[in-house]
Amino acid sequence: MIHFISKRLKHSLVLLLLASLVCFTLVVSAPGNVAVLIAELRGAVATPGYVEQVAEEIGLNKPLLMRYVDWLGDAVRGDFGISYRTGQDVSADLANRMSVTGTLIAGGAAIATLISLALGFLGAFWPYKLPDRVSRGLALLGASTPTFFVGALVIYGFSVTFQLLPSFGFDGPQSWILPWLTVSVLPAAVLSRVVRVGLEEAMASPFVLTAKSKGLSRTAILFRDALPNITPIFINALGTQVGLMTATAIIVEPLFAWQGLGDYFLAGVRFRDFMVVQACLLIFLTFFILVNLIVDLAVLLTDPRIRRQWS
Amino acid sequence: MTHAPVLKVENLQTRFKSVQRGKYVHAVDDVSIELYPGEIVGLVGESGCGKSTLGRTIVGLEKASSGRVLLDGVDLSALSGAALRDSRRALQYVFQDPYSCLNDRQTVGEAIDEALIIDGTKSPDERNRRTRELLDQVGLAYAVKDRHTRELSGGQRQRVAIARSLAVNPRVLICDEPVSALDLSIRAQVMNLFLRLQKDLSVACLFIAHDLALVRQAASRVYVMYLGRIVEQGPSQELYDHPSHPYSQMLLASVPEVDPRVEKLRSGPLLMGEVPSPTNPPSGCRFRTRCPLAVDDCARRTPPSHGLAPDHNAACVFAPDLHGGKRSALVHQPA
Amino acid sequence: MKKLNPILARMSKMPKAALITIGLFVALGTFAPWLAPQDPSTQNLLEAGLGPNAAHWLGTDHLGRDTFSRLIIAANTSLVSVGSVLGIAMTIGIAMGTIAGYHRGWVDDLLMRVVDVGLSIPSLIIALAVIGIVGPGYWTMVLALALAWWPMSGRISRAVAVSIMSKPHIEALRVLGASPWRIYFNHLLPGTIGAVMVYATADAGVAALAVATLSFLGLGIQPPTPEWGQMLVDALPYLESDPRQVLLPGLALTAAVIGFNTLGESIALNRIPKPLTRRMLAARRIEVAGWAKEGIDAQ
Amino acid sequence: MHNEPLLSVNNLTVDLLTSKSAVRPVDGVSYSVRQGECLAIVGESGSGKTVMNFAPLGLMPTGVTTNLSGSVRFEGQELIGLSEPEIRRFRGKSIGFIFQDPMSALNPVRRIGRQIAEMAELHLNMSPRAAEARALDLVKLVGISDPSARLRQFPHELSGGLRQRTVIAIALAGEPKLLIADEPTTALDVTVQAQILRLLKDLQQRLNMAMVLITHDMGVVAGAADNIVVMYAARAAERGPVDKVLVNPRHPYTQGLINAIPRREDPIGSEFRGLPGVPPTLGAPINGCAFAPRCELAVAACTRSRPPMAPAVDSKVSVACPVVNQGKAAA
Repeated sequence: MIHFISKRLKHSLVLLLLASLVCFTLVVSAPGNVAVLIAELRGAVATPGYVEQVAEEIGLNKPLLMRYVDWLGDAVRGDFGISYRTGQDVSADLANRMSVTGTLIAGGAAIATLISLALGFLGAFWPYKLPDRVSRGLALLGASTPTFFVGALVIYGFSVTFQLLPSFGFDGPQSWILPWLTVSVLPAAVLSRVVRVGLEEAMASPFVLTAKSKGLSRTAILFRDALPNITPIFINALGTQVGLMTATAIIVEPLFAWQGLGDYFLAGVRFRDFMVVQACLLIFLTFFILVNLIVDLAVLLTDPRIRRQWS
Repeated sequence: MTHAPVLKVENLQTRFKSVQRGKYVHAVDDVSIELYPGEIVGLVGESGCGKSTLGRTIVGLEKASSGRVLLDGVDLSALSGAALRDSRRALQYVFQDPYSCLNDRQTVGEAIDEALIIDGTKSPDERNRRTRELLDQVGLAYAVKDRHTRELSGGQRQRVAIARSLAVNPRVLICDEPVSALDLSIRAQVMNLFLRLQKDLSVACLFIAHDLALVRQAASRVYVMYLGRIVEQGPSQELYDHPSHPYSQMLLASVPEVDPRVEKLRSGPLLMGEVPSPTNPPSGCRFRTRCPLAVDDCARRTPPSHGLAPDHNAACVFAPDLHGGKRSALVHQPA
Repeated sequence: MKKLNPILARMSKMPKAALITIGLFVALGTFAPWLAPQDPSTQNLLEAGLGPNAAHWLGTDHLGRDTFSRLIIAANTSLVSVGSVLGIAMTIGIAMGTIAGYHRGWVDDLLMRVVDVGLSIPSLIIALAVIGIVGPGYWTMVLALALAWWPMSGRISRAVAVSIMSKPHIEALRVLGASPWRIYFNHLLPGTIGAVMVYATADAGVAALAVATLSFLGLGIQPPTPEWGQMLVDALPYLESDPRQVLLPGLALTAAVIGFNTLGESIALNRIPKPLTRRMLAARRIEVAGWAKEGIDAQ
Repeated sequence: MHNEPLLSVNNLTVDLLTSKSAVRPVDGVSYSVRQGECLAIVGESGSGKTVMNFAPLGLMPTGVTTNLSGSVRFEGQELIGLSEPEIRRFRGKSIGFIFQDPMSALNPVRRIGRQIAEMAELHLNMSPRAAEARALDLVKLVGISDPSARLRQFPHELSGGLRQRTVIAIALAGEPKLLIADEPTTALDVTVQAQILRLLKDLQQRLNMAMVLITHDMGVVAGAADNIVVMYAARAAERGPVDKVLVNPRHPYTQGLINAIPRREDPIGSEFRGLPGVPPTLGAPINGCAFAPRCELAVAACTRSRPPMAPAVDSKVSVACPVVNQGKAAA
């Protein structure tokens, strides 16, 4: 067990290093001279002399390896440099925005988990009957509707037509509800399929015949035998969906005028603000690696078969 | 036997990476066997004893970690690439499951044709003639060639698989439980096919099976394998009449009798426990953990192989006593 | 043609509704230039924001362009970009997957490590990162999405390839001394392509969503080319006054994606035996009733 | 009451309806088992032997609809026509089951102890603590070494033989009167097979249970069973006491099957004896005798009508073969 954790931690560290390398290379390999870009953004006339000065200032003239080490060192200390566009400290922006995106993902994940478990069990309880059809229909609809359309619909429904909830801003739980709802639709739909198909598959396994031969009722078999079998699968899928929600945040945050990481990243991409893109990407990648680590540990706790491999 | 063996396996060893990290499964450990032209040789043992892995390693489906396989005196481990494929073609394998060893999408004719093409038969007329001949050899009508393999019964499929193996003119067939997936009432038909092929084509067969009675009737010699090693070998009649390794004795004694009058009299001690994990095999004699005769010395060193009768060897310190009947694994020993 | 049979056989099992939707989407997308009644980019500010009428069946947008024509042309845009993305991604994925599945060992380990990392990062983020560095554009979008997409088909191809390679019929070929060439091109590749195509078709819905999302963010298909996501974002400022212009492209996109997702769902559920439908049960009972009579007669 | 069999099956016919096909794997079969008695049901794959025992008790895989006719009485109570909750009361409590493949019969993510103890909680109304104690007793009863440690383990940590012992412990936990064992030794090695068979026989006698032993292996029948039913293509071919049927088989199929087993007297390298042809695949019921196409004794009448099961010379043995039965009339 300890062996596994230490090995898994090492694995994560290697991945982190790899991720940082990718982020760094992406920006270095970008076409066009960054120094020219910055010089133009600062409004000054980009004379060759001034460009040279900028290049010197941001360390463009140093060898690549040095630049990487410098950048990584700064990043570890929480210094992500200065935005090319606004000239502001990237790190200061990140700190505020992380909590916004965190709120979005945490709320969305919780809602998605609840809805998906409810829908999935409904379907598995009455397979191919009415509740199952309804749950499958909802899941299909949820997985097929583009998130930006869901956002538009909830704004039109809850804010424009009935004026129940605010359609933008990040102040208080009331303003959180619509973004949460929007961000949770896709993962809820996907996860409910995971629960439904997983339970159905578990219920078709040979050991369910043994459970039936014991005289257990279908309900008892569903909860005692099938449920523990899908727990690791569900945790895995939930991890993937939580990771995916960072992407959804990119769509949802601008829609509801939330100043989160997704919004920041999108702006960075739009204006080719490399420092911002790089910083956000590194944070996203770190987040995925972290989520994967937690998922692996949780699966280890719930699946004795995997536990054995590491004993 | 004066003539040279067609297949000679020397000190073969096969190891796999274990599911448990950093450990190895010692599936086949220092095994040497010989096959002479036109003989059927049995290889018996419990499942998990490595007999299938041995067969698969011989034909190259698993990689040997050490040891040599010599076919007609040619060392296959020294060859590689196309030369290896061409030489090893004389060594064919018959699979246990007749359902998955043929490609579902091919017809019988296409399956056999492909083997002939691989073997280098260029002319289509010649391939047609050979297909007819091969189907006839395994007792199938020529018309079967246009059927899809999935439409055939298990017995028919196994015949097709055998015909395909024969297409490349093998000298040796390694048969891995070739009838255990077939219905009881048709096993004899396929077994008789093997007997006929051995007589007509003088192909040598290594017959891997857990059904001891089947092996006794088909094979002239038998190897008994336990946990990756050959523990006893000898001519069938001699070995079945005078099993001289405690494992062979107990294995033979555990086969139930069909006749209730005989079965009710049978009451030796059973071979207790199960084959230990090949990831951590016992030291010294690997059978000692289940052996009623085991003494301290068995844990210390691998028992030497004792010659007991012409061509009959057993790797047990008590083999001469067991062979002579002075001792038996089948009576309770005083502790 | 013979190689298509297993694909067709699998497709015959999927729900009719999905087939019809996908068929409609593909037909509409292919023949869009001939089907659209009007030029999708002709602006007429005098007719802006109209409701449905005889000239404009589904009304006009805020620039007075015919919504119906724009919706149809958007199907073409979507089909072409999704097709390109999946085509490129699948070619890379199948090549990588089959090579990994054929070779195993360190080649496999390395490729699958790359695929795992690729899969754990949402495709939208990969695509945005590429667009952020290279700058927006049609081909940037297609290539960026293909880059984000290939690990998916790579993993499926690899799984299929490994299962094919471990089948005794491939082992039998190896024992027969078939060249690696023959095993790879005659047995492994056709089997893998067949299986992966079905998954890829089911995945087309998600790819369509990705194209629309990038266009919605203004980083995919650029105006004036009509695209559903971009039409929706165009109309979003007028949500209160003219919600129809937001709803229509959203519904069109959702409908197309539902078609593909239904296919995906039927693939996932096909592995599990289903209870008989009432109609099927009745048919079987009639069949069995015939036997019972035979039995009585015989006795 | 003493003469009433524990389980009596009369003219049982089972149709299985799936989305792909309709088949009749059991066609008019009758047999009975008394308390403390062991009946072996022998047949090749596809002869309907498993369906015959599992379908009336509602133990069929999902996606299959069963049509039952005839009668299955357990302790005088008719099982056919009962609803699922009513049949469920028999499972585990009155009738225990053992399955062919112990690898897949146990839930991989639940501890052995829980899987046994939940039976005691369900059927003997025990508290979880008492049920754990009972599980420990059962694990000892089936001869598992180091029992208290085993209870905390998961199925994949045990060998095949230990898993089958666990399945047996589960089957015994509800104190059943009848044990139905479906090929309990097929997935196991010959040495482990001998251990499990001896254990089953011993438990059956000690606990005075009735047992139905479903198998394709004539070898396991002789030592364990009192009576035998030989199945061929959904029908019973021969039925009677083991020491009569195995020693002196009457039906040509039984004869062929027993004759096909290699004997120690057979010279090495000699032809194997067997039956010609192949067994029919399951489907619609066959007119006349299903074995006729492979039978040396077949006459025209065999294919005309279905041969009834009739007592042979020795009235304890019944055979469904008109030729054999006519021979009796002539004798």
